[in-house]
Amino acid sequence: MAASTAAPYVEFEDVVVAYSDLVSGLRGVSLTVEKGELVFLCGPTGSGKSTLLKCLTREVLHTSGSVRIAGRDLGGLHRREVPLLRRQIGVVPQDFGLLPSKRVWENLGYAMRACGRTKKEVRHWVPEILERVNVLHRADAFPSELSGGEQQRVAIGRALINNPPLLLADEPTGNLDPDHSVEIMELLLQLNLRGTTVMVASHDMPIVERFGKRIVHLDHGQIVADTGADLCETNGSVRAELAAELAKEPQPEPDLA
Amino acid sequence: MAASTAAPYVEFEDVVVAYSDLVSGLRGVSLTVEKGELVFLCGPTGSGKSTLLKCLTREVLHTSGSVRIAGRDLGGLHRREVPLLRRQIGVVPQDFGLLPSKRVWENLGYAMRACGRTKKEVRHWVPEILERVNVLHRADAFPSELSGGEQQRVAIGRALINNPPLLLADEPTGNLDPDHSVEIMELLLQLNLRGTTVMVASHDMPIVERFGKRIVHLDHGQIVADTGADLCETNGSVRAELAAELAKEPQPEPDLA
Amino acid sequence: MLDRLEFLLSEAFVSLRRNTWMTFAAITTAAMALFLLGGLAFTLAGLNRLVGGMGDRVEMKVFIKDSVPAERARELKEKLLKVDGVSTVRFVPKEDGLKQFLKDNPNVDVTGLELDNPLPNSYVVRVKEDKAFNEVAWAIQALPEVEPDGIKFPAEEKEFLSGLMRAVPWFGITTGGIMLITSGILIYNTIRMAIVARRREIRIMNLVGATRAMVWTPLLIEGVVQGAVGGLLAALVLWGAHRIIDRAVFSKLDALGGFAPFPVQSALVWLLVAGAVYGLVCSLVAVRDPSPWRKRSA
Amino acid sequence: MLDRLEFLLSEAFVSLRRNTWMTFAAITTAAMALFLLGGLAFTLAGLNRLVGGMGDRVEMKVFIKDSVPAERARELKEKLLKVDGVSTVRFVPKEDGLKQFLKDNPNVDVTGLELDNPLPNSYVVRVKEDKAFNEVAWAIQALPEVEPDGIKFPAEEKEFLSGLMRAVPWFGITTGGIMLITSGILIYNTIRMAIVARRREIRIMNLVGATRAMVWTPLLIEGVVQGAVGGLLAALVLWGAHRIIDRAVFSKLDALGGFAPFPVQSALVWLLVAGAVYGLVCSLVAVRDPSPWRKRSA
Ligand SMILES: Nc1ncnc2c1ncn2[C@@H]1O[C@H](COP(=O)(O)OP(=O)(O)OP(=O)(O)O)[C@@H](O)[C@H]1O
Ligand SMILES: Nc1ncnc2c1ncn2[C@@H]1O[C@H](COP(=O)(O)OP(=O)(O)OP(=O)(O)O)[C@@H](O)[C@H]1O
Ligand SMILES: [Mg+2]
Ligand SMILES: [Mg+2]
Repeated sequence: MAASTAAPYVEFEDVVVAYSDLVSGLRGVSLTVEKGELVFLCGPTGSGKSTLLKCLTREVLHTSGSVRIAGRDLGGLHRREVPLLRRQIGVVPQDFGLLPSKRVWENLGYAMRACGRTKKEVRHWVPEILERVNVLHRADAFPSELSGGEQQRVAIGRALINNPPLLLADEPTGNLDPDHSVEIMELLLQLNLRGTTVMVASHDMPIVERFGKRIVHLDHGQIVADTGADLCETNGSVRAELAAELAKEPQPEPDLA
Repeated sequence: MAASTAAPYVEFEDVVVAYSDLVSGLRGVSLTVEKGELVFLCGPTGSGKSTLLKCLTREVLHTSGSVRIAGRDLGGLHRREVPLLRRQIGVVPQDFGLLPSKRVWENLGYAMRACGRTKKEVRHWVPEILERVNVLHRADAFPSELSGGEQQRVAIGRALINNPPLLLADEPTGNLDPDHSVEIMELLLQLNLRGTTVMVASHDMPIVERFGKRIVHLDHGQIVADTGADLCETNGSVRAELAAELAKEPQPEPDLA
Repeated sequence: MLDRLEFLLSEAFVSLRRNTWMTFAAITTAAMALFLLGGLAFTLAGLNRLVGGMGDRVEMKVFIKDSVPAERARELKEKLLKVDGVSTVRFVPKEDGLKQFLKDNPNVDVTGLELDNPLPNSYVVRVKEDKAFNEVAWAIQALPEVEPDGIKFPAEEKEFLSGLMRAVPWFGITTGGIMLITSGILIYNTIRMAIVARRREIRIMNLVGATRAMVWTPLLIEGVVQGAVGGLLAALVLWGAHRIIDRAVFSKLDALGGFAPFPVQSALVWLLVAGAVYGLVCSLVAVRDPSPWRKRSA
Repeated sequence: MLDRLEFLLSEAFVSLRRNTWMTFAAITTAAMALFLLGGLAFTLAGLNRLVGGMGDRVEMKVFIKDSVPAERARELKEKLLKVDGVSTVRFVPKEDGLKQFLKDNPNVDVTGLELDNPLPNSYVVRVKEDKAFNEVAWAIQALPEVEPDGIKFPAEEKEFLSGLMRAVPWFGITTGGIMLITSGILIYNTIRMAIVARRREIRIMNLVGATRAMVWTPLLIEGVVQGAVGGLLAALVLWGAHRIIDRAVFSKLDALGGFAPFPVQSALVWLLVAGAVYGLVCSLVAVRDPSPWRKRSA
């Protein structure tokens, strides 16, 4: 797989998230993800997948343990540093998190401007990304005017727009039909092959299994299984295809396995 | 299948929904659903599944054509009659539509009280239904404190609570893991076997096909295929199981096929 | 029925408790509007009282011809009282007039004055209404016993005061109009706030089959409760303001005859009722305008 | 840098345009608060002017001993002017005093008075400040030329007026305090409205990596624009109110010396600036209190 250097890129050490005395999101999770890896998080509802991803964006502050990205401990992060952290991460929230008062293209544009890009860059990249996630024809609509799947694709587009080194997608295909789901998953895989570290929470086992990547199973806030990718490299065809495709494009390809 | 009487229960006649000059949700859909049927709506995102279901609840008013439930034309419905219509329909919206300022049990309780049930009935039925959809342990939480799947199950529970003759579920398993998905789908099937007419919009083809029911395929606001149930009665096991189960319970069973 | 009422009430109170901020904003807004209106009403009432008292104070001096004997001058009282618009009449014999003059001017050399009193007999006449002043003066002037040109009008300062008092109703009307508009805008803003805050919730409530009455009755109850509490608050603030002003201003100013005492009970009752009505009207308008949440669908 | 500024500005203006109602509510609220404050300031200034004019009018009569010859009495002027707090001094020879007396009392029998004038020479002394009245009176009384007990204080009506004017600052302070509290509550409500309206949006903006400055600068700009427009509106309403009151009240009341003319330009400028500052403060407080949207996470 996409090889790591020394320290793991994402590291959870015995992380506990207690929402209240009775309800806990995570109860002691230890997990390491190497740079360039693609990890699926699976598990029944309420098992803590979203909580785990929210720990990485500091939407949720862990109660105990430590969460590290590229060696940086998120527990000690000052409030001012949080935006800088988040610019390094593309997020597809489970509830999409689109700005209701902004049009589709403005939602993407805002995310770009928030990360310091210029207007010119916005004009160039936004239509391209919208095209890629197949919602360019609805660019002028407000989120409330979109179908569920369209909203989801806009959220995915927004996560892609800054080419972040780490991409977190929470249930990115929950509202998509199988064809679009595969399309989106392949998009994620493609990004992964270019060097982005990707973590995907998903219920869509058929698709997840088809990609033959590492799968972390959660249940009741604990990791119950961690199937390595290499164990089930059954369906290599997708990767082969993509690799061929990528070879054609004149883009820089970071350390591919 | 669950036999019909004379007229079809739900009837779409050349229904067009135009959101604006450019965007249309449905472009000429004709569809009939008999009393006691279970119909799956499939199709890529943005194909009009949600729009079709919203026509039945009068969330969306069709631009032309006619929509009828039990012979009653919804186009001519007075605003005051809409609540009465909706009490006859259980709805699981794609975005869950839970009241953010009410706890889980209050969300269900409100729906019951809205339909004229007493406090005693609420006390009796709400825990039972929450148990059935597996979120009783979170009864005191606010929706924002639930995981995606838990919210979805609460929404399903709310739709079930009044034992409506017509149940509309929009992507009821989008945020659920396969096990819970099957569980929920079986719940819907069980209701259907007791006589409820059920329409489910879903992307989850593996599950949909497993039930061997009628599937209506939509694309770009039009019906492109309508696979009858009887053609593919492959997996009858589920129904057989359920029928056996129901036979044990001392509940009234409306016209079962 | 009772069960239903309990449901609607509990809906209202749960919502009041959970939407802490909205409740706070609505109550303070209602209190402010009612405070403005209540304060205005009280001030107007007080000024009217003042004007009443003042108008009576505006008096004229009527000098009697020196040729009229004191006896007959005294009898003139009846005649004067019969003149339309006259309130009270006081006879001032020339001796009393001189005493008053000497008291007013203590440094006047009194030699000879006591023997040869230069002052005439006179009357102090008060009119019922300030406005009738001129007519009364004309009528009295026409009496044969009255010295020609023998009416002394009030001093400049008195004229100023009576002018001020004549202006009070106008001032009240304009100030009141502005305050009414102000509180109207406050009401409108409260309503729009409520609509925006609840748009989504009402959509969902409608979706599960709640009738208009079911969604709105708790809103109306909420509005009434908020308005009533606001009214109570307004009454208390008004009371406080009354005490402050009383201490700061009126205690230093005896001429105004003291501040009207604050009618605690009736203020509480009236402002409470006004608040409840205000709240009801607010929620009714909020509830009647369906556009904000109907635009989205259909 | 310019690109960045343009972004922040366009964010602000797009949001102003889209949140029509919020913009409306904020502007009217700001306008109301500023109208109250502006009106207060203007009224206080006007009253001060009035008090200034009045205070000067409060005068005392100083009677000179009859034994002091007219010549020396005239020279007393210098001495009187040297007394602390004295504003103007006017000599009234006994002859003029009698003339005035006869004019005031046209019905007095003048026989003998002209020959044997009972009135003393006197001075009319005005004080600079109403408050210094008593001290001035004491100082003057101490002069040897002045008749013992020879100071005549203003008449009852004048006393009332001077009392009223002495009360005006108090009245202004209490009324002003109430208005300040009122507009404070309005400001607070506006802020909380803005927070509630934007809670969700700010959470999402933060999620995509927007810094605090990036989220808040447009909010601050919005606040400033709303406040400034509100201030403009307040100035216009104030102008209108001035005209109405001028026509309705002051035209009927010459004694007040006419209403102060409305300073259109400075009112516009000041209220605009005040509005902008108000808006800035509103948005700053809204922006500084993170609790409403931070409670949800962590
Ligand atoms: N803000 C919150 N406050 C309190 N409890 C919460 C909160 N968010 C999540 N929880 C609880 O924490 C547990 C884990 O939630 P989480 O969202 O991580 O689950 P999940 O694995 O993402 O589930 P799903 O697949 O349904 O989205 C759930 O029981 C949920 O009810
Ligand atoms: N309120 C609205 N205003 C304008 N356009 C709308 C609105 N709602 C839906 N649409 C458009 O109508 C089309 C059909 O939407 P619909 O929600 O019915 O799709 P769907 O089949 O439910 O898709 P999904 O599976 O993604 O939920 C889409 O192109 C959508 O953008
Ligand atoms: Mg989740
Ligand atoms: Mg849909």
